[in-house]
Amino acid sequence: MAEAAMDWTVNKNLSDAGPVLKIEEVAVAYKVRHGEIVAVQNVSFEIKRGESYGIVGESGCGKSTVAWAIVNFLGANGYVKAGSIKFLGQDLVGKTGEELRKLRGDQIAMVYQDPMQALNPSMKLGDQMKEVLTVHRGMSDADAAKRCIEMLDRVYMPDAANVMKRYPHQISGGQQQRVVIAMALLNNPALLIMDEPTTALDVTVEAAVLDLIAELRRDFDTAIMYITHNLGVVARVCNRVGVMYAGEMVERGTVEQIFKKPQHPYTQGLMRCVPKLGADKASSMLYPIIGRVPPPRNRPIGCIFNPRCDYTQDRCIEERPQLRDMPNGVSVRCHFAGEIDPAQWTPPEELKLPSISGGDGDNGEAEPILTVNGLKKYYPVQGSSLKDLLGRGPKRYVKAVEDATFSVKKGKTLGIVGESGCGKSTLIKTLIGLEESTAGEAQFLGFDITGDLSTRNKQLIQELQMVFQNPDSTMNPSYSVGQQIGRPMIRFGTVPKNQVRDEVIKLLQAMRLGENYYDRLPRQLSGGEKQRVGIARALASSPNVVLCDEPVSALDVSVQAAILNLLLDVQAESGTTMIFIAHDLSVVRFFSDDVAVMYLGQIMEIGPADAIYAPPYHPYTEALLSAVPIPDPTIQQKHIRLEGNVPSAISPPSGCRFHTRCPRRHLLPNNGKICEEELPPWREIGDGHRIFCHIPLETLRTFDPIITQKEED
Amino acid sequence: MTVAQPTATVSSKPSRLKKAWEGISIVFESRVATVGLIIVLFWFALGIISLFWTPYPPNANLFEQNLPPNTTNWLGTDHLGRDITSRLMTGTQVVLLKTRLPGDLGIVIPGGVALWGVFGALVVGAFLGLNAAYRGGWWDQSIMQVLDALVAFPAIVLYLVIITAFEQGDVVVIFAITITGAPGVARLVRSLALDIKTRDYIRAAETRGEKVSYIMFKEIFPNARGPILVDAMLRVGYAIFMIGTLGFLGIGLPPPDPDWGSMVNEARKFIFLNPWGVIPPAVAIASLVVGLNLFADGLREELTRYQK
Amino acid sequence: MLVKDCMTRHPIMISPETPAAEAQKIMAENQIRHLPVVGSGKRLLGLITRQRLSLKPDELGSLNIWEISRRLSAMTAKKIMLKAEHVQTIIPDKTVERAARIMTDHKVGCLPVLEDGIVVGILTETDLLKSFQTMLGLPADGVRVTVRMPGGVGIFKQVIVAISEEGWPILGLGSFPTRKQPGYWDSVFKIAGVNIDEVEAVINQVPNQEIVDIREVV
Amino acid sequence: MARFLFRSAISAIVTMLIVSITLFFFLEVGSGDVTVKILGIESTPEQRASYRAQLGLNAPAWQRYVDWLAGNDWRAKNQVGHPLVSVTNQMTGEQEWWADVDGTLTRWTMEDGRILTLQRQPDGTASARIISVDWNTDENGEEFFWGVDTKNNAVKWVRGSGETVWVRTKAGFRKEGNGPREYIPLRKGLIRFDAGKSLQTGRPVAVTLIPRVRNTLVLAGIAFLIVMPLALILGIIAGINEGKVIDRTISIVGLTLTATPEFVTGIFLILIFGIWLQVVPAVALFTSPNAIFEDPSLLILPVLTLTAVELGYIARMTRASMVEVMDTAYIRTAIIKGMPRRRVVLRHALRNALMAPITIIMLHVNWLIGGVVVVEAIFGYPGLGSYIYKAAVFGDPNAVEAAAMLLVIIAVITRLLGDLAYTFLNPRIRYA
Repeated sequence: MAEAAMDWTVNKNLSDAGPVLKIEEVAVAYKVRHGEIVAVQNVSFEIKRGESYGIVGESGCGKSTVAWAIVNFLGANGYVKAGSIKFLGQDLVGKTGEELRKLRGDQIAMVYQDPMQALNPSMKLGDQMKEVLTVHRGMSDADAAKRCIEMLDRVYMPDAANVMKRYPHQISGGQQQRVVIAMALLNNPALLIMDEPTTALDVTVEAAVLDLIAELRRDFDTAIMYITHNLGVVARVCNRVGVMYAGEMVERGTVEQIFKKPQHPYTQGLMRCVPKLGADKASSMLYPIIGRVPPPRNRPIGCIFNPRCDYTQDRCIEERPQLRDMPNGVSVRCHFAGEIDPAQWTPPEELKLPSISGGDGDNGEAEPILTVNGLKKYYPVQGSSLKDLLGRGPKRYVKAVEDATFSVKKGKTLGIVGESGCGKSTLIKTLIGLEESTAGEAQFLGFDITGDLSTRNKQLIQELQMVFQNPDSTMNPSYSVGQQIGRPMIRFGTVPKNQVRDEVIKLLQAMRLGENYYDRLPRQLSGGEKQRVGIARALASSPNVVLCDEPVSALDVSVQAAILNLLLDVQAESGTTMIFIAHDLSVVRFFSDDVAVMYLGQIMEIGPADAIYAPPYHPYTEALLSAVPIPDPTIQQKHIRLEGNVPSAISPPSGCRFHTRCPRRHLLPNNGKICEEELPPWREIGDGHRIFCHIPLETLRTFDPIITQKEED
Repeated sequence: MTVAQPTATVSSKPSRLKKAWEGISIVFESRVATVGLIIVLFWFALGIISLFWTPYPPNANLFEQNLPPNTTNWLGTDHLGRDITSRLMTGTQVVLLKTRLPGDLGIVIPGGVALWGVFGALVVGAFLGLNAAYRGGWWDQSIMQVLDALVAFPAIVLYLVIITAFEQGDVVVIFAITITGAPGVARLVRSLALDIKTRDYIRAAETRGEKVSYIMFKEIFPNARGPILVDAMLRVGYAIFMIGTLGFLGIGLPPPDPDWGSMVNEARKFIFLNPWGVIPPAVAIASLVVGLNLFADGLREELTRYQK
Repeated sequence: MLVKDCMTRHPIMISPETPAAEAQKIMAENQIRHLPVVGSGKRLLGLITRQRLSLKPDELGSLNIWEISRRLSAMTAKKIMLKAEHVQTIIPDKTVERAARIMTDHKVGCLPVLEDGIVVGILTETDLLKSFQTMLGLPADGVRVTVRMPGGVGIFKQVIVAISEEGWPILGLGSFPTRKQPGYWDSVFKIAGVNIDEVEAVINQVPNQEIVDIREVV
Repeated sequence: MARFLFRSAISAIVTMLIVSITLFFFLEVGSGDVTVKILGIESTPEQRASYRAQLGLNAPAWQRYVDWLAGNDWRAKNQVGHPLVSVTNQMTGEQEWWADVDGTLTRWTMEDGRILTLQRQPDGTASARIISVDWNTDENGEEFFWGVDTKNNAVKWVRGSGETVWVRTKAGFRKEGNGPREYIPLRKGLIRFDAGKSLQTGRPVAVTLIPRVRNTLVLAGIAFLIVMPLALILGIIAGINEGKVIDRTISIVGLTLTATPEFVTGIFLILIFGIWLQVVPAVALFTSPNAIFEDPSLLILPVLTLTAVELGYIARMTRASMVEVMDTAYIRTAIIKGMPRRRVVLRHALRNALMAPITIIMLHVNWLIGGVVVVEAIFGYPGLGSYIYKAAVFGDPNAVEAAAMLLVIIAVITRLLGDLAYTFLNPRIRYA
């Protein structure tokens, strides 16, 4: 919901006072043992009062470094090498420690990524908030407390007075972020720097927090510098945006201009590799950016993007482009910015792209390879009272998975989507055998897989392998790439000993990794490369089914597209069936044939991918779809926000588990009484599409679609 | 945040030498580790020299008793008139260089009492720690309970009891060091293994149906080697500390071979006559232990920075 | 229109220790004429204006150049600022007219906006002029018509009704007693998205009024 | 909280059991013939054999362990046939065992082949009366009688064959006839607070142990009170200005102190203060049991030696914990909130930084007590340390076990205190 324009566009906004923050040609360098590394060079931009300026870029592009440079918190060996940082007309670079200290928390405030860590675990929330007022304004404790409670109400924190007395670990991640934001705004700062504030939060919680930020900006007229790698969030929250790559600002302009017509090849590349929810499956093809981000030590002399650019010419290689202002006010750091037209872009040849099967074409006759019926997984919980200890206390369980029923067809991909704590990882752990299922049946290739690994024979284990989420911990740091990929072959004996090396090299090439990767150690690989080795290791024993536990959510957007295409290639070539877990609906849309949506252990909706993204859909799916930030400011997205927190799985709500937060309950007689009492029936819509809800099918069909194109004015 | 480390230059098969040099170079990165290494190497060198040459035969009482340091005996003589310098040099042998097996065969194996003792502690401790961490549940409870019992009890007393139980000898001291050292190592290995156990590559190994022993020793243990090595260094220091104390209490390594602890003990009685007699062995023990500690601390700092 | 709707929030402020020379540089660079001096927590301590910066000759003991430059360099904002108790201030909820009145009565160029002693914004002449323009709908182009009518007879209502029946949005409205003809009122309407003749046609349907002036404003 | 105390209690008991069994095993395996040490080299083999029988050392090891732990009066009861009662003798204050023969406390003694019955009079003396005693016969026809002798043993006399017995007296050995064949030295066992007799002194362990424990607790207590606050403060100062000169000095000094063995520090302290500066008595003479209260200067050197080792370790650990806390995210938030450095350190960093050292400090109390053994040996300080040292060297099971149990109790209590302090400091656990 971009800036709601007055019904009559004001074409001449009145001249405003100077910008709150003005950064000119700033360069930041870190002293290293021998010499120094220039992390960020000649970055300049301006933020006016009440304006939200987005700084976008992949990891390692220096966007956080700029933020830390402003508050001069660059650690022991970092320093602002050149340029000026003017805040409210005064240059911060020369400021003494004491002067800066007075500004921090009073006129400049900061919120950063991980709310869990940002609050002192051994101090009451109230005390941490009051501090800002008592220290800066010398306010009395009572007034400060009153002011804090007012601010907590302002950020829609339920039961604010009580929260003041509690400790950080007693409230949820979303609430912690609200406390941090409230604390930052207590002194009505002129500038609020936010470094990835919602990345660690779930989609629905993130949407609520983003709304809050937009609202507060308007009320307090605070200038916001919003740092993120997620283009969707920028489109939703920011007016202007600066795209950074490898320590330099490559493109700068208003959000509409940048998204409608990106001029710098890197920005164009970014736009192409970000999954867009709006588009249907065929048109939402993802094109990765080939190559890797150059390390700070050896950056190319000419344009830093030239090794990965599709339009590189000799001028790009020799001469460093300056940030040029284009006619429409956008400024770009590229010699040929004007002449490049993103529309006629054709993918370079070495980017072998998977052919998107028609999706629901041959869906019918592929017989299911893995079927699950009423699968349950409960974890016993040890009570803390003395009686529990002696075993006589009441038996309490975390009901992680509640009768999951679905089947995966051969050669197809099932996407499982849900927020944290919905039981999707537990389900995968039960299928692969790391955990034993409590009840229900699960069939794989005709064998029963309800028991854990010890109950399965070697052949069955070989047919079911897994790809993991975190690239850092997916590989054993003490063994080389070749050894780790070869291990499954030796273990299952699928390849005679002497041919293992060649077989591994063949796999590496299939993963588009050269033969020289064979002897490399994990610490010498980038995130994307480690994930490719993880996939190669899973495919080493040529399994029938590969379970992917959020394989791309820890990767940069450009690398994400490459891994997804790789997985599709593998599926096309060897027909491996895949179960793909993700919390990001747009990625799942592009990748899977069927999608299951889970909430607190229960499958709410399951069906072919296209059916899920259009009505009729389950109210929870609708809420998820409306919360996903979409990287296209021109579309109109329905605004549905879920109240309250996810209930605990130890004592889940009775009947339909979503009834405590369901926005569509009022459609049912006396406000969804039935939802609380009975488990909802499965509503069959055909072609495998089922919805687990009391609301009759006809009403579900009347919901209007989430995404509509904003009418061009 | 996502991951994008810079790749080192493309190295062909890292040769054994290159890997070794990479290891050594870590040490020279930090001043503290280098100083520590120098002290340790100094004593090692002294020990090796003493195998072939000492100013005078260590056990021969050729001189006047309780002489302060003078030109002939650089560090003076002890209460029986033996040359302290040579006794000091041979003192390192028994701690760092050689162990005498029991029985009158007089077989000598390389590696000092302290080193074998700590090695024993490592083997026992690692085995217990790994099993306690990976198997968890009942195993973890029982092992940790036994270890807590041993740790709850002052180590020196355990030493006393073990050593008085069996008659004096190198192997007994080694056994004592192992028993008192094992709980500490087990606790360290357990905490490391508990952290490594949560990593995805262990899940990957489990999904391959690898045997428990393979996972423990092939997947978990190699990643715990760094901190274990550093801790072992500290334990050698502590073992020397312990041997000295036992020697001082008169129940350490059997005579006649000179052992620093007993030298301090004997010299103590004559402290009024010749205060200089006490200082050399005392300084020797202290400096060797400090050297090992410095080396270990420097190594630990480098390892953590290296991994970051 | 209240003070908080048109004040400049987060004004440029300096600390008492800032040297006077730097204060002057800041005012020049950012083209501002008023610079609040605040202590920790944005508590108002004083105000620096252009004429506070001009040196009064009698303050200089002697005229030799070194003496002057030494004195000047020692001069900090604290010394030259108008102390807080002498500074006219206002709170955010007051009306714009009230602010204008204070400024004209005391002949001051700006009013720091305080909330229990804490600076939350500043209201300068330019801000007032801006609020005046927006009240009269200046920012958008359209037709500006001045209609003279006798007071108190309901003509005004008829004109409003006539315009709104056409569905034209009224962007700005201001009325004031006609100087020359007591008892008569002049009302200025700003209507967007129409041309002059349409407006003339509609307003002339209303009896007993007279269009004094009508023009296209861009 | 209840669950927490319950678990600590169980672990304490289990720990004590394990430690006692380990110690018993080692003492048992190694001590060889302890009677040689008691009676001296010149004693003859039969003297030693008879004395060993009197001490009940011939019983199998596990039985002696059970006796030590739970006492053997309940076992001796079904041999003697009457309930056994332990009574305090007014004159000697010592515990005496009597058999309760339907109401009257009786003992027996053998004189030239005949059993005399001694009955306890109300004033505590024993009057001898001849009462016929019913002998029972065992399978190979010998007649025997189980009774309680005058030396607190349950004994088995065999009719007609008075065994020759060596009785140990102040003067030396006296050979006597009429000795019983089997001895069970009666005791209540540790569970009922009877730690048995020390082989060295022959007197009950508890009597000699109590004053020594007091001495050690005073020594360790003072050392603890000095070291802990000092080490914490040094650690924090070093942690705050990490990398600066003061941090380097504290770390190096801490390292050297920890790495130097107690006895080396002790010797150096004696050298410096005792001999060269003559400030403190170099050799401590402990005349009366409560010498340390009369002349506190005796304590100075031992306390200093004890604190030296501890100081370095705790300071370095506090420093590491402080350094780690100083670059966490919530400290960064505090700084960015514009809090002055003093407030950031005191209000935010300190509490979290102290969490880790507190538990380790409590674990270190028994390290401190371990150190006491050496320090007491150096300074000849009459504490628990030197007691257990001499007992271990001598191989006196009762003494060692009793002292060990005390040490374990102290260790478990301090660990419990450490855990309590940790839960108090860390709200995450308090409001789990």
